[in-house]
Amino acid sequence: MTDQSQSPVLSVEALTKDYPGVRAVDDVSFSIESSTVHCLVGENGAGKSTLIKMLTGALQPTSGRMKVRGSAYEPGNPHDAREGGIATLFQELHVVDELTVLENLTLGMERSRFGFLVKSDLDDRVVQTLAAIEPSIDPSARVSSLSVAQKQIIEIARAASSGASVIIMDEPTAALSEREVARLFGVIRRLRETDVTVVYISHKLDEIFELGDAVTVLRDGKHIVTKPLSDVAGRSELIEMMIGRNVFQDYTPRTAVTNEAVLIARGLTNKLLKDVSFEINRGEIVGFYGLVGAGKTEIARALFGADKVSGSILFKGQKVGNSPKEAIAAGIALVPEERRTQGLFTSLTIRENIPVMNLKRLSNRGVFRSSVELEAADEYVGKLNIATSSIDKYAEKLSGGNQQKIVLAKCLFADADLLLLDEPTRGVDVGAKAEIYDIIRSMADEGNSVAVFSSELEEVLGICDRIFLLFDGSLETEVINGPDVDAAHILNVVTGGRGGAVQ
Amino acid sequence: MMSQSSTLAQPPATRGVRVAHFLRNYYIYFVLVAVVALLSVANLDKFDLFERGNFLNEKSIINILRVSAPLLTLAGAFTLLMVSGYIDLSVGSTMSLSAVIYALLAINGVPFLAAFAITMVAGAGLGAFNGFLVVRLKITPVIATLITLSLFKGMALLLVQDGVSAIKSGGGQKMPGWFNSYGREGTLLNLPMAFWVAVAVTLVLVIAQNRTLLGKYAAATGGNPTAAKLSGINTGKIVILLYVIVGVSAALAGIARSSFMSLGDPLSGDGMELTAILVVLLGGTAFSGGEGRVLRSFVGALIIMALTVGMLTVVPAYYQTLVLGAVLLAAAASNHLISRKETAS
Amino acid sequence: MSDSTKIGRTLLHTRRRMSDESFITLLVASVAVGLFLFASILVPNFFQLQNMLNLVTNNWAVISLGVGVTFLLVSGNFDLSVGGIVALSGVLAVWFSQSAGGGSALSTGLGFPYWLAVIGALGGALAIGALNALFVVRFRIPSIIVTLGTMMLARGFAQVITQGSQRNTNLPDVFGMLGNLTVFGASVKLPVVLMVILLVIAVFIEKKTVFGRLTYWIGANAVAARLSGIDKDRHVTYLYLFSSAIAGIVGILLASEFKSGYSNRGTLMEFDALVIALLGGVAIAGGFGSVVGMFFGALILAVVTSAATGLVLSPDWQYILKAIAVFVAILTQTWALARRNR
Amino acid sequence: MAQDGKRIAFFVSNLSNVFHQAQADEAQRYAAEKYGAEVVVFDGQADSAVMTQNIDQVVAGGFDAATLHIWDAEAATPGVKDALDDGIVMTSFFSPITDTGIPTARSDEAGVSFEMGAQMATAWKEAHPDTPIVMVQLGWPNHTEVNSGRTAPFAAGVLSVDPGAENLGALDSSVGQEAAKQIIVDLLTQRPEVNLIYSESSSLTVGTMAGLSQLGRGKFDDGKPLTEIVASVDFDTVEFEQVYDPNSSLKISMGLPPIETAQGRIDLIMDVVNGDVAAATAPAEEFFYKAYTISYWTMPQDEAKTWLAAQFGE
Ligand SMILES: Nc1ncnc2c1ncn2[C@@H]1O[C@H](COP(=O)(O)OP(=O)(O)OP(=O)(O)O)[C@@H](O)[C@H]1O
Ligand SMILES: Nc1ncnc2c1ncn2[C@@H]1O[C@H](COP(=O)(O)OP(=O)(O)OP(=O)(O)O)[C@@H](O)[C@H]1O
Ligand SMILES: [Mg+2]
Ligand SMILES: [Mg+2]
Repeated sequence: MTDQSQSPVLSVEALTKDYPGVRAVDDVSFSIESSTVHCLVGENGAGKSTLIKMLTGALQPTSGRMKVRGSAYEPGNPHDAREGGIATLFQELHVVDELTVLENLTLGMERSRFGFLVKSDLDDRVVQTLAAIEPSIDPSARVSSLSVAQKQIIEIARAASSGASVIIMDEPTAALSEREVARLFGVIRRLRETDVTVVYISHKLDEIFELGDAVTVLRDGKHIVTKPLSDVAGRSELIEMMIGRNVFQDYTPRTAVTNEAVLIARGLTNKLLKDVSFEINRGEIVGFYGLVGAGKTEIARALFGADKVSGSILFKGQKVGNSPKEAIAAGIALVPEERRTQGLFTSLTIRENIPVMNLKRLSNRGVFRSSVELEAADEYVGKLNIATSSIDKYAEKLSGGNQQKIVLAKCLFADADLLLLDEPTRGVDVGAKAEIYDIIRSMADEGNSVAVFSSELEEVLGICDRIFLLFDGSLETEVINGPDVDAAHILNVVTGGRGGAVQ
Repeated sequence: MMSQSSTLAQPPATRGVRVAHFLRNYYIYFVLVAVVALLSVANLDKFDLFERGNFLNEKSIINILRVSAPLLTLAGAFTLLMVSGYIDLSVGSTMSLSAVIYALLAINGVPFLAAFAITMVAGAGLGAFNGFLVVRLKITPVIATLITLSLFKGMALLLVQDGVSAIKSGGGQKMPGWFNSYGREGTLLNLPMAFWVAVAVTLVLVIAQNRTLLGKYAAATGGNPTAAKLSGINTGKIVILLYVIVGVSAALAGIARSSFMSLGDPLSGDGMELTAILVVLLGGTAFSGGEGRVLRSFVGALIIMALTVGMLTVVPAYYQTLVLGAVLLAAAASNHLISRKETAS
Repeated sequence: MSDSTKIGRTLLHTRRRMSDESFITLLVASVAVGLFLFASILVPNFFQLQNMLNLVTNNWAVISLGVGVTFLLVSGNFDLSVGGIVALSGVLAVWFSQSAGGGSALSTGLGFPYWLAVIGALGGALAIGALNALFVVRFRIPSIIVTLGTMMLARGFAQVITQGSQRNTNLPDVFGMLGNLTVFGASVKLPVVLMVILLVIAVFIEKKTVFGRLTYWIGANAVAARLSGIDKDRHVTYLYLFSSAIAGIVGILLASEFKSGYSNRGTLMEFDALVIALLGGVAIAGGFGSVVGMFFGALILAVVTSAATGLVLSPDWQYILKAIAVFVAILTQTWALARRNR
Repeated sequence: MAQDGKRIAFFVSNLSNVFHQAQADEAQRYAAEKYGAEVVVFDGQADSAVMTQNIDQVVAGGFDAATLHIWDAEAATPGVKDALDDGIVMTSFFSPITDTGIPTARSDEAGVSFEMGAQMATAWKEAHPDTPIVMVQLGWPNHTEVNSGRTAPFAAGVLSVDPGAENLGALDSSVGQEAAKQIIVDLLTQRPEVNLIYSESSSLTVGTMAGLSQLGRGKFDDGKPLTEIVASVDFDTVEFEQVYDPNSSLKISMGLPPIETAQGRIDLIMDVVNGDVAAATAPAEEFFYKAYTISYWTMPQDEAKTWLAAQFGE
């Protein structure tokens, strides 16, 4: 360790942030050593994002102090933070669709003379960083033509090549495949070697152990502990610190599964999908697992009628797949992949969000029944344990995990017989994850069916009865979940090793 | 494309997409050619396109370019502002007020360059005021600039004495001789200074859009304001600067108009905001921000002016609105078809 | 507002006392009342019942248009075509009604019976609405471009039919009936009553029906709305037809009131309708706003115009006053909302 | 003596005005019939800039002659000079374009406005000698020509009869008839004492009368004024009914004769073409066309009817 690491590069003292009705960050003090990967963990709504927004000047603290290398640090906006050597990768995507990849990579860091853009080594550096993480992205392509994962990669590359001495990453891997995660970790380790400090936020605890040097745990806005990861005994200790109980669970075979097919898909084909056929039974939880771009979202959207595919989809003997409206009427509901843009009405309240998928129940001959709406909001806020001061709070003002619960509540209110859940726990903390899994199970136990589309192996292995493995748009094989399921085989199939091995 | 096996590789562009892409970039020029061709043949029984009385004769072209000067001056700055996701509905009033100020200065004996400079500064001030309302007071751009539309127009009317329609010769005061030359007298290629200033303004803005931080930051601000802010871009400053540029352009447009008319008319910019929007949209600028090209708006302005002026002698004036509306819708529809083609594949 | 106990069941979770929307509406209403009182001090004879009535009766046309425009704005769409439609439907009503054998082109119509002329004019209005819907919904072209285009198209047709002028001769007597029918004594005419009915229906739709709520959902997030099973395209189509039908009726009534089909009628009315909606707190981005807010927004402008007329102000001061009033109203709103949600 | 194939540019300030509309129609008919000439109508769209640019289009468009109607003489001067240099016959209507010396046809609006003011004041004083006169004008307060031809002389006419009359001034109604109605309703609610109203165009008068009727006013009692007297401009068939209705308060209107004017404007051009009138003189020659005072009090109904038939062809 170098001399520099003697003093903390970044420290906060008695930092507090109040929102109306919520103290999001409550008297938090800790410090971060130089040239380390410092992890920040906590449940949904624990205050992680709020904390880093203050560090980067996007939010102003209500009270408390921040210090960089021992001297006072009061960023008024992200630009100040940049100047102070702190770059940030926020939880939400922040790329400009209308610009090219290269223009995005250099955004805000351009070299210029009298306002004129000049070519510099920066251009080469960002392109190199990008290539190190994902070589297939063309720097001159327009960002609007990229997928979500690719956009995320661009943001990572931008932060990594910003030349900052501290880089904050808020859930950078939420949308990435394992391969990209591995490459990203390589980049982070290289950064650490060049004396860059990385503040890393993630709900994926394995990543924390793999990458982190030290960890800070937040709970309900309060600071619980900061210590080196080598002093943490393991997942269970970390989880306990986060929520005070252990929730890690294994798959237990379920009894409600039947052999009665409710959904039969045959030969689904489009730009991405190649002749995909499968069946989903009543009472069953099936998983669709594959890497980014393998076609999970495409299948979910096709079943829901959100995208057109050729082939046939029969649900309870009825043809579906033409429109979401038709799907919902038939009894199918979807939790979409991106909650903010596809699932939520952020500018409306929790109360107004929940009933949208079941207008029949909500109204009497077109006239609204506000009592139904109130009761539903009240019921689901309680049932899903949504952390809010009031059911009239704007969805925008909730933390990521609680927003996800609202989207789930929408689908539950729809009284669907088949739930399609696309990345249902992306950005959701372990505690809430367990709650969501319980809800999924009880839905299925009541005789409904659930399809989980996920890029987290732990997730599909934890709750699904049967798992379809996807690679590059085709359904390679299926595996029955059980105590002796072969994870290595699964990983082999989804990374292109071809299926076929009999389970 | 570097690694074929990657799941993230982009598909190569097909021929259809490339054609669509080409069309999208250049369609506005085709529209211009089509309009000119149509007006040229629609006019007449004789086939000599360049003879006097036809659309394509020298006088007619000079005339159209001359009266287009104000709109041409304004189109570029307006485009950049829309690219950044903002709008200025007060441009007409800014133009009128500048015209009145300029005429007042001139009639009171202020020499050309001084009057010119003072008016530009005034335009910058008006633009800055808009920027202040939008950025600092956080009033929605549409409302903020509707407020100043009314305010600036009131001020322009206030500067002109009651019972008279404009600042002009009369009552013992006389407009100086140079006043009219700037907007009318032929210089290079027999076109007046005002036209060349419009060309110069456009050139400067084309360069600004393609080669400077301002151009890039305008696109970033319009494309994704949060991302721009979080990248450390002071979007507020960018937006205020763009409003100032629009203000200055509107002042130049006002000068051009008042010189051409030889008077300072407090209503001379009325409706300019609509024409400017029409022109910019015709040029393919996205109303939601992020996209748009200065040069294409310039061409859009030429199309509109060619149509309004050129149509005069072909059909009765009362067909004008109908034709302009149809052109706008047709342009929007074809633009849509092209971009659908472009994204398809 | 509605307390949890009132619905006969106790809620576990608390509610806010008042929504942002009601708050803004209340605020706009207070600004309108405040301005009225202020004007009463400055302008002699301003404070009287007749004058208050005038504020509404004078603006029935714009307020009616504002209803359709507000719904569309809430759904995230503009409608700038209403002014053009007002002109077109009025001109059509006149042209269809004028007797067939007139002395000149402009005094010769199609000689339809009045009821048929009205239906025809309404058809013309709806055709423009359908065109709006077609371009916005099918071709996915931004509504502001589309409705700017159709505004010009509608007005253009009106100008062609009237040769840039107006048609006001050779009309049957019934033509002037609808617009001049008085109810409750002399000063309230049928159009005003229709406006009031329209407002009541609109508020009911907005607050109490699924149709109203759909509008908010679509405006708040169109993608999420589609994925929640809402047929956005159909809904927006209905809204455009609704708005153009209102504009059509306004045009027919105005033509009847003035017994003329004037091609420049309703010039800039689309902007007035937009301004009063925005003044009333409707969010330009969609998903937020109310018809009642729009109504009070209209009153704010009406007070200013009326006071300026009473003082016989010259146009320069009228423009300046209007700017200041809008500025004050908007600033109060942003400021109060920011404080409330701080 | 047909002059085959002449193309004449016929300017009107605003085609949405009925008078100009009728003028334009007649000019086309008359020029074709009498001179075999083609008339192209240039609509100024009530916009000075459009009027000015239209002049240049006359040169570019290869016209042989033009009769202008523009609001700002100064703005027109350079264009007119260019046209004269090109040998195009230029004449003007309404405003003389002083610096160029081209002949001008104009009507004497100021005289009629004055007379209307005087007649109305007299009628009011006769009926209500004790009620002071309060007058107002609706139109274009900042428009130079309207001001000098209508607003100001009208007020002068009233004051010539009753020097003690109060003039509230001119209100901007340029938006149109709905605005005129709105203004009348607001104004007379707050200032019920107004009793002489000059509504400076027939389209505004429609709004004025609608506003009055909404307030329960606008009536005469068998030729006797009750609450006010209204004057208008551009007398037409619609106004005919009201002016001669003894129970309506619209009693007087300026009759601008579209047919006479159109023919006069075309004839003037042909006179220049034929050398009967000089193309340009200093000072410019002016030809006056009569504007008529169509008055309930001074013009018998039959005469008005005949006038209407002659001027509007029905
Ligand atoms: N703009 C806001 N207004 C009001 N409250 C807010 C706002 N943003 C966040 N909060 C509240 O602050 C608390 C902390 O939220 P924050 O986003 O920091 O959580 P987080 O730890 O990042 O959670 P997650 O893992 O779900 O992203 C939550 O209770 C949230 O509801
Ligand atoms: N190679 C690629 N290039 C560009 N876009 C791609 C590529 N592969 C997938 N996409 C886009 O990414 C989006 C997500 O793909 P999708 O259904 O295919 O993958 P997924 O398995 O759900 O993965 P994810 O974890 O990203 O949700 C789709 O809209 C698809 O069009
Ligand atoms: Mg977070
Ligand atoms: Mg997916």
